[in-house]
Amino acid sequence: MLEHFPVLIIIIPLIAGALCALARNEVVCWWLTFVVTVVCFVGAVTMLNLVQDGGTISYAMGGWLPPIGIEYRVDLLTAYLLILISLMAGIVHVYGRRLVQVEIDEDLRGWYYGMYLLCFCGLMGIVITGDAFNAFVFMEVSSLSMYVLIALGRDKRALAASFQYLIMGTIGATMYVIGVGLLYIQTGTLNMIDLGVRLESHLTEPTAIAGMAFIIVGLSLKLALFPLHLWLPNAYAYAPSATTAFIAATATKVSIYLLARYLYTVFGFDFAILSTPVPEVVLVVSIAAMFAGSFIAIFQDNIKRMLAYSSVAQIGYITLGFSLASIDGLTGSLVHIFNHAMMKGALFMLVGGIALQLGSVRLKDMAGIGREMPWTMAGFVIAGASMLGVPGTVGFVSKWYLALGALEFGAWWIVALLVISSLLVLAYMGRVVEVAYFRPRPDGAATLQDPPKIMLLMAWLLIAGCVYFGISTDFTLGTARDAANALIGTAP
Amino acid sequence: MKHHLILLVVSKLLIPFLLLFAFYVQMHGDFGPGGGFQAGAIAAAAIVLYTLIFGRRAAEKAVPPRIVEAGIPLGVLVFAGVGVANLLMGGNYLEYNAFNPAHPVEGQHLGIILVEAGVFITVFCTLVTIFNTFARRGR
Amino acid sequence: MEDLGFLGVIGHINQWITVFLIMAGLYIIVARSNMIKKLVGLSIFQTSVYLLYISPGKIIDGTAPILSPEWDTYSNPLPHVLILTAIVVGVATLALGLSLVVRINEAYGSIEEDEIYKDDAD
Amino acid sequence: MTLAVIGVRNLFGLVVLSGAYSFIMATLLIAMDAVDVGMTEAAVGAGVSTVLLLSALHLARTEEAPGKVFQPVAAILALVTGAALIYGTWGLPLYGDPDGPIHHHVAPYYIEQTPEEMGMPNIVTAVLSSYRGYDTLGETTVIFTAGLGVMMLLRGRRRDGGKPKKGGQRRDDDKKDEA
Repeated sequence: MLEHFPVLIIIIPLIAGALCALARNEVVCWWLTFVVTVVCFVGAVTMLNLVQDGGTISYAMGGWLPPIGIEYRVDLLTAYLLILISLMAGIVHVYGRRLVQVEIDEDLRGWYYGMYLLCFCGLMGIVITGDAFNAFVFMEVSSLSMYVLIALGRDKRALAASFQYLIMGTIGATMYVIGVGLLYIQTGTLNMIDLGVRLESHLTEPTAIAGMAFIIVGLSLKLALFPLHLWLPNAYAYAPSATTAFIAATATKVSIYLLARYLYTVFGFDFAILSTPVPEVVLVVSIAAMFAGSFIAIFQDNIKRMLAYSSVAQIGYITLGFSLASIDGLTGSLVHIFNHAMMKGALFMLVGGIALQLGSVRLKDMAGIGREMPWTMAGFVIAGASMLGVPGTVGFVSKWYLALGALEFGAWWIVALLVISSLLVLAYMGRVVEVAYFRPRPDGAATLQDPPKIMLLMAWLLIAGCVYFGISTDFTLGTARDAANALIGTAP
Repeated sequence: MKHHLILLVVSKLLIPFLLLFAFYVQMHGDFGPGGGFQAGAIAAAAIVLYTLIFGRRAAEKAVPPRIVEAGIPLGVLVFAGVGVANLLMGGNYLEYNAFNPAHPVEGQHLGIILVEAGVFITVFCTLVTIFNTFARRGR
Repeated sequence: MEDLGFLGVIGHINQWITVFLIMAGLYIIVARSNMIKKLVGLSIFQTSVYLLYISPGKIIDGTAPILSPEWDTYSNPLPHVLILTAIVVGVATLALGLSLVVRINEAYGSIEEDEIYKDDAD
Repeated sequence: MTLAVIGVRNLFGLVVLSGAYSFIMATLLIAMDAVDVGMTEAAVGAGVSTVLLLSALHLARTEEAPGKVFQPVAAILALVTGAALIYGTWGLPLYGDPDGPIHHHVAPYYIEQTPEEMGMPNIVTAVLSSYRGYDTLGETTVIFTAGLGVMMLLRGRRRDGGKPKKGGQRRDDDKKDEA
């Protein structure tokens, strides 16, 4: 059975999603989803072990060998992301039960979990596939379910946000398909590895370059790289809180993964990074994202929107590492994918708890809640410190490696910019802390409590992760470093 | 819904043939153009036509929405189930040869027919359900 | 209109059509504020991809990829398969987009993006 | 045709035009030997999409609000994309050329092996259901997702005061709405 793991961890959520749609019973669906996420997490960890021991796993779908059929390909980076996605899906799922009961209509809850599973399945499918077109199909599975999950928000603005995301997401996916089409016309294959091999002699031809441009732009739309981020803030802000926590931690990460896959595996490090203007463009855009995102975040009154803009900035950090053309820089990026998912996941989960208890996520309503919701706000402070990059937290680890990469790149000014942008993080995180701890509760306001224990527990699990992986970096940093080595090393 | 005689007669003639044609497209997919998806779309068109002319009540009696709704995940389950069956029979996922290792071609045939049936069920049910949902929202 | 001269002209005509459709579709999506029109633009944008994929698969003197004894040259079947999938994805997106439009219309009483954002700002 | 889509203000006219557009597209696809695709495009683009658009129009307004006729930003964006694509397709083989790379890798395998391995003449079906059957599973899942999504979006309680469809009681605390 072990050799079928790659397909099983995609197919089990898919089948479970269909079963949820049939069952419609909230309790049944909840437990089913819970079991599925646990199974997938265990499967993902097993696969990481297998890959570490025996090298890349290739699974031929339908028994047709790769260029003919569709291939599932698990290497270090893939397993690393599979673990991240299934871990976040499981934690957010356990956390979200109470929120779903509050935010989703009763007769839709079973379907909500079905949708959640489909989204999970789509995201995992994008990561694990070794076929360019198959990635598109699963991208659509995850996107369509995400549009629905977002549109279920109670605020009517969730609908408009979801529509905007649908339009921009579909443009992005279509651009991606155009790019894949151009590469396919040039090479006659859709398998990523085969594409990489066959493109080698065509790389300087216009078709390959245009194909690369379309793929990069399309994926940038999906991953909300700075000027193309317009869909993200509204989608995060108005989606149901449990949805926000899940997609903020996983969705953009998957597109980032795919981008890395194309830049390093298909086009190759030597070409994409060393001999095209891609890194320069990405560098400029990433720095713009870091500053614009953080800067806009400072002026947000809605905390979810603030964190969403902060995500735009953090995505900038991740793509920055791609442009630094060094193993340290890429390691920083990959490690930050994991770290940012934990920090942002924790923050959105805590904000979901605040929304549940306070009934609002506006900063002005949060005055003085620090004393009434001690665990929530303490978690907020720790995760915020991690965003800032305080030593001993995961945020520090990623920034340290990005800085090392920048030094290797020979650019002191990037390090300086990293520090300055961290100050912006201090500004918006500090604002929340200041309001929550140092302003008095308005007179006559009802006393608040921390959200239910299970929600806190799940959020604190991630916060503990933020600290643990900030000190013991074996798993995250080690895997990321090996993956970065493999990406740059195997480049044709 | 008003009852126009011509519409009623023409549609009564047309709808069985549409369904028959859908069935033909489904089964003939191995030889000519067509397959589960196209057949599902055509069959759904027949039901939509029926709904438009005879009204929603009659259509819901002929094609109960509950069953149609259940069909949406069912088709996916059939498709995915074929893959799981292949796994259990010792093949890779969706490796239809595993159905009949002695005669791979037979296995492929069986697999393709089952899979196309799954596609048909999902597509047909989804399209009918989407139409019904839109129609019901209008009330 | 743009396809009248198609059959007689050999060369890059297929790509010109594709490019034109992509530009038109993108223009509609970005320039128009009406949501239904945006969705139609989106499907035009997606249709252009069909041509991009299918047209290079064609071989002059070839026939449809259905085996028969009289022919020995067939067009490339793989793009056909991919585009079948893409069409299905397109219609799924359209259905979902339209149901969002319906909900938006109920919630805001409008399907013009400009008016909706104005409404939100209040 | 497409230009008319940009111009027309009445959405009903728009739907009719897009249906006609799909039929032309289907003809074009069949002219390029893609019979399966052409058939699907005719059934889906002209059939299903039109019905869906009409049912949505039935529930929404049919006139587009007047707006600016020409949007420079959109035009520039479209032109840049078009230019990139022209650049990308410039060096490609001419239309119908049998020497293009896509005819020499992977595709010949399907054409040659299908009779042996599948025993059926329609290669498209063989590739669709078996060689790339997993894509089709994904495609079916996309349809399923869309169907489920439409039901979730349109079956819930109506926010404009309508009755909930099923016995689900209306929630009285709308404290979250403010968020």
